Amino acid sequence: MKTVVIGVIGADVHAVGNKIIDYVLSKNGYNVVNIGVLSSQEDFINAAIETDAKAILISSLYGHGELDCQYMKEQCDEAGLSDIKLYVGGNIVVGKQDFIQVEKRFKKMGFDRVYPPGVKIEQALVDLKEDIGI
Amino acid sequence: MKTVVIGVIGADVHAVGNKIIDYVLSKNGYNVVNIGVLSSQEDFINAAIETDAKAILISSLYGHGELDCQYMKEQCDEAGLSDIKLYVGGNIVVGKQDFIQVEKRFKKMGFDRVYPPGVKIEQALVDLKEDIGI
Amino acid sequence: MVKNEKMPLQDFLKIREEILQGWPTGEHPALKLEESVKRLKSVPPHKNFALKLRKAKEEGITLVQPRAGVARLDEHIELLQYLEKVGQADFLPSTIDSYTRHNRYENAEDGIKESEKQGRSLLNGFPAVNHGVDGCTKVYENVNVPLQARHGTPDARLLSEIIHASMWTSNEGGGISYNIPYAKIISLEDTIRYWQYVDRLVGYYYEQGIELNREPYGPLTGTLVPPCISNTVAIIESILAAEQGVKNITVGYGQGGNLVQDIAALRALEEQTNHYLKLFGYEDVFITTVFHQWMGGFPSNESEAIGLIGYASTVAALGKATKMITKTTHESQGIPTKEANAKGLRTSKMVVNLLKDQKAPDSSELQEEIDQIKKEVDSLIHAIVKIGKGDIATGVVKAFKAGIIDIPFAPSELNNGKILPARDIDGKIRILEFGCLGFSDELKDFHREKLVQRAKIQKRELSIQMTIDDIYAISEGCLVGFTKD
Amino acid sequence: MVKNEKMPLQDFLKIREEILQGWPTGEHPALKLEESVKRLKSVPPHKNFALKLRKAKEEGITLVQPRAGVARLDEHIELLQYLEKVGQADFLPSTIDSYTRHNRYENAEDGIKESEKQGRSLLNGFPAVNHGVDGCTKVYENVNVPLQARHGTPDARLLSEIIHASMWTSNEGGGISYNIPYAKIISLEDTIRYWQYVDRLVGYYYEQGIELNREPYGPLTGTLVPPCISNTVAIIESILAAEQGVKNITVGYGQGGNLVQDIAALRALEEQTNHYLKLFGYEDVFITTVFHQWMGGFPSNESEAIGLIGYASTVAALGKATKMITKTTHESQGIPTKEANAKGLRTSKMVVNLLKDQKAPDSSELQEEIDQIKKEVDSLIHAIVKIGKGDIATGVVKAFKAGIIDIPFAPSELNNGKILPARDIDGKIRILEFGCLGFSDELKDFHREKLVQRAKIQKRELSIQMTIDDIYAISEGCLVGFTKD
Ligand code: B12
Ligand code: B12
Repeated sequence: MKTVVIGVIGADVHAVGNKIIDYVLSKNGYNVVNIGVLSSQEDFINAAIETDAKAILISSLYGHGELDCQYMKEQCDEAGLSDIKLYVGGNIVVGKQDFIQVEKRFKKMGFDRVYPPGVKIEQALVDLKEDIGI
Repeated sequence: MKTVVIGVIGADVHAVGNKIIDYVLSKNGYNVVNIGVLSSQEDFINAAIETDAKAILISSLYGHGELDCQYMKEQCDEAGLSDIKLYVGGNIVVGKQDFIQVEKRFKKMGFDRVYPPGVKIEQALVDLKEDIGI
Repeated sequence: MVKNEKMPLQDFLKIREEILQGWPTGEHPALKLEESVKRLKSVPPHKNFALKLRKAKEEGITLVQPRAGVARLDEHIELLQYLEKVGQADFLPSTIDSYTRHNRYENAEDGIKESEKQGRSLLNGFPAVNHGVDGCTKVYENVNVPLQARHGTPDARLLSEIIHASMWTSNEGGGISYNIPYAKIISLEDTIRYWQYVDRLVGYYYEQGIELNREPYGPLTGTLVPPCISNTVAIIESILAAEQGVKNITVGYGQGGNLVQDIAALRALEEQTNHYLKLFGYEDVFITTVFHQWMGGFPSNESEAIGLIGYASTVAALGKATKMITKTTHESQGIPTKEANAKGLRTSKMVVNLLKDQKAPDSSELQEEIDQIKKEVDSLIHAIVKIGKGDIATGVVKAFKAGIIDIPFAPSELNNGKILPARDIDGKIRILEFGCLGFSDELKDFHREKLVQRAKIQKRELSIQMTIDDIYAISEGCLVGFTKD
Repeated sequence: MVKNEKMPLQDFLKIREEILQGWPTGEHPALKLEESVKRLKSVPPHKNFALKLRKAKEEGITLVQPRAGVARLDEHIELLQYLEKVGQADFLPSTIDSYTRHNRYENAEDGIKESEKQGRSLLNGFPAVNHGVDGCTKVYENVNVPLQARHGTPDARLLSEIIHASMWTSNEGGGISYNIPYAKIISLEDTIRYWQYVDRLVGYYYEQGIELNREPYGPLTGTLVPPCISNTVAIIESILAAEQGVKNITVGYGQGGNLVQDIAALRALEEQTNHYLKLFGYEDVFITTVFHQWMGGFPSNESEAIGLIGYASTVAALGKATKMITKTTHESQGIPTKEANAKGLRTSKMVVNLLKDQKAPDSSELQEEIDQIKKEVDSLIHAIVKIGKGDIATGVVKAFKAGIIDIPFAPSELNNGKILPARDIDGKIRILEFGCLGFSDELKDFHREKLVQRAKIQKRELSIQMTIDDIYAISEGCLVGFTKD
């Protein structure tokens, strides 16, 4: 059973999606470590190290995602998590923006998978299976 | 009391505006000759000659206005009505179009006043008074 | 005088021969009845209007249909495909152009040519007769939902032949509803006969095992029409159609504006159509309803227009209409682009889907309004039957002449044109001037009281100005008009 | 333990001194109470939130208000002016950014600077504390309708001081509603005290002859919240506010989706707030209601989104809410542009204007739903009072701990988090898992029956999957969710 860390980054309290992600991933055979809302980069990294997680799934809904996710990849590398898969989804920027551009920016920041608003976790399962198995 | 001819041109049966125009102009001191819906250019011209009208107010709502109004000015001139004021209003072209262009086209066709959709007859009263008095 | 009697097959076939000669496209192998029957039998259920309506009625849902039509065949197909895919239309129309509606096929031909030349539609609809069976069949083949002709044609006999032979499984209109609001001086006797023919054709197909849908045109002039009047016309046209053998009828009603009155009107319409059909001896006619989003002058602001569309959709869903005809944000301006049309559909569909599990709760206000409308309709139909000495076709012709039935703001000179509607203080449509309308004094008193109440509250006089204010009101963002000064 | 007791003026003034030192902008001449009283007395009635609400309530109309806020002062003013002029907003908000909500004024300062540099807002709201009284007063001076701060701030004491001194005449929030849905581990006792302070400030102004409006935040998590739960919180926060001297309160409710339940919830909310205020001895509090357009996940298609907005507006108007908070077609994507925001307003306003002369008719379905909600609220409040030994503040803290009151999907660890809502077959929100909710067995049976009925009809099991399907449902265009397979 593969372990994944999920949570909502920054000063963000959107909890609904997070609870559903927890439920859906668990149901689909993952060991889900849910650090919940209002989580810092450190929270994610510590949880991943402690549980030997294969992927970190960051949610950001409230608009400050771009700020909150800066240097996340570098922090992971420093913590010895250079192989861990980094996913981000939700409403990760402020306002309605062209997603092609947004994806580029986040990929450049080191994220492996970047999801636009409205992509349900069910749809991302295929990617997760491809990237880390079950 | 000045006489004006009103009616709806072509194969057009939109009667509501026409009835209101009749009522409002009459109430405001005009002698209104209403030839109703489904009226041809000839109907307008004949009515104007018979009643010594000072203006013809053509309504066109159904979209074929541009076709139906072609050569109206020339027909008036030929019938000896070169001084009569020619107004047109309603939804005089097919679809939502830039009104500046539409107005130009109708002015070129010889209309003195051209009104966009939604201009109520009450708002056109000022122009009528200016052009022909009461 | 025209009578409500089934047209003998012989007579029908004889007229048919003539009709098909009205324009060259009337000569087509598919217009041999054996051939058209074969074609119609090949229509799968999901493309059959009548059957899709039956299914929707069973499920208690509201389906959506736009208006749409352009001059050129390919552009028309593209338009319909767009409305099906992007707009998610459940039914597709082909709105027919105004020349075809007046049987001016040569003008329509010029319109097509000029449109081809200019690369854009110069006609306000699809000239189905000119495109003929080949064109119309191509339309049918290129869409995946049922097709209907929507028009306003006093004499739609050739048009109807062509569309049904092209596997369009529904046709809108009727001898009254496509005359009085759509013509100036065409005899009502004639148009009733023309539409008896159209219905007889549908009845003929039914005899061959093919169920087609017919839709009397409900909203009439679309402008402050009191429910009792449009419902009465719909019921009479249903009876006329049923006599000719039509078995699947959708009766229509145009949004009035007051939620309770609109839902009451829909309920009364369905119940009384069924009631009167049975009363007149037509037992197995399947009735559904169609709700038209606001048919009068629209607000020009597009956000306001879409608000009106959202509200209308709520009413249709709560009133459990089986179908809803949608409008667009371009309504006040002109014929909509396909994009605007699809957007109106999507907005409408969202609302009816959201509300599919709900209906308006029963309430005494609703029940009283239903009862009121029914009483009024009973009164009108009674008067019509009486003046027709028992024959509804004769009756309706005479009733129009006498002003017993009178459609507000209709262009037709056959219409008495004396009735004046106005809203009461809740926004329900009532009658201010009755002309010779077939109402008892009791009914008249009810309307008068309601309007006196409004006049008092608004501190104004009972006058035609009320009507005019109400005509402008919705496009200016309110329901009950008032004079600013 | 926190108690529902009016804060003595001395205590208030002492805390106040500290609070104003929380950030440099707390030092401002306008923050001397004599000065702020003078300023607030200069506010004309049309810019006073409390008075405009009184007028609307009298007229029985529904007014509209958007959400809106950006980092830079000038851009924020431009935004509000646009919403006033183009959007025709009746009330204006300033939605506060998330850093300010967490009292992280330094982060907010960086956000403003970075936004100035990049020429666009990088914050998700208006950092009112950082802009201080000067900035907020400039906002006030540049608009012509009343202003309100809308946020989600557990400790909004400094913020509230600044906005009121800047002549903003309303403030949203409460010790429960701005904690449980907006925080993870902040003590409920603390936030209730913080908000007692905020209310005491408003009470102080009232003593000086100034009526300000307060609005407990109704929708909570905005996601399938059963009406009894949000109504209970609103009533408790009203009582807490009234104790501190607040006299003008707007209780809120977020659209659930079923028309009858939503109208019932609005009616029950208003009636029970008035009832409980009187019961607890607060006689002269003026209550209005606010309806929030759908607060859960929105459809991404913009036409569908605007359909939802139109439907929501219909419900607000029929339910006679005094105010409605509007959404936009950008909702599912991100913070809206000013254009999208204004469009949402215009659509909403069109509908409430159209419907201003109408209300939902009384019906037994509506009455039963009102009675049901009232019974549930009575049960919850009874349990809270009991566990608080008569004190509602103590009671609510203990009730959350015990799970007697439980908010679905709330992020707070203080919340029991065991309750699971789901829709019944009409789309009314019911409860599937109760956790320790303060419900009698009779109440529980009612809910269970309703959900068993749905499970039967939908041929599925009673499970959390129902809840999940329902969470997705509206954004996917239906109300009652179902699993496709
Ligand atoms: C009601 C209505 C109908 C009713 C008409 C009933 C009747 N017999 O009167 C019915 C349902 C029958 C109908 C039929 C059709 N209609 Co129609 N109809 C409308 C609608 C909704 C309102 C018109 C109205 O009554 N407005 C209220 C009155 C008071 O306003 P008014 O007519 O605009 O007149 C005022 C002003 O414009 C101005 N005015 C008018 N003329 C003039 C002239 C002068 C000189 C001046 C100064 C002012 C002036 O003063 C008037 C009084 O204040 C409009 C769209 C809209 N405006 O919202 C479409 C509309 C006019 N119809 C349209 C069409 C296409 C049709 C049909 C061809 C097909 C169809 N789609 O069903 C048929 C046409 C039949 C025919 N042969 O004419 C289109 C025209 C498209 C275009 N121009 O691009 C419109 C714009 C709808 C749309 N967007 O598609 N229609
Ligand atoms: C409900 C809601 C709230 C509730 C949250 C309650 C709670 N505590 O959970 C309340 C009302 C409290 C709230 C508050 C705020 N909100 Co809010 N909220 C929403 C709303 C309407 C729905 C969110 C939701 O629950 N969706 C349902 C769940 C199931 O979907 P989801 O969260 O998107 O998650 C799914 C997918 O996105 C995906 N997913 C999510 N994360 C990830 C990660 C990975 C790796 C993958 C693969 C997939 C994935 O899977 C999830 C499950 O399928 C959205 C708009 C919308 N979507 O319609 C705004 C929205 C997210 N909120 C917004 C904002 C700005 C706020 C506020 C700052 C201020 C405000 N305007 O009130 C505060 C923020 C408080 C804070 N500090 O965080 C903005 C964000 C703007 C932006 N990004 O530009 C939005 C987009 C609304 C808007 N258009 O303005 N909000």
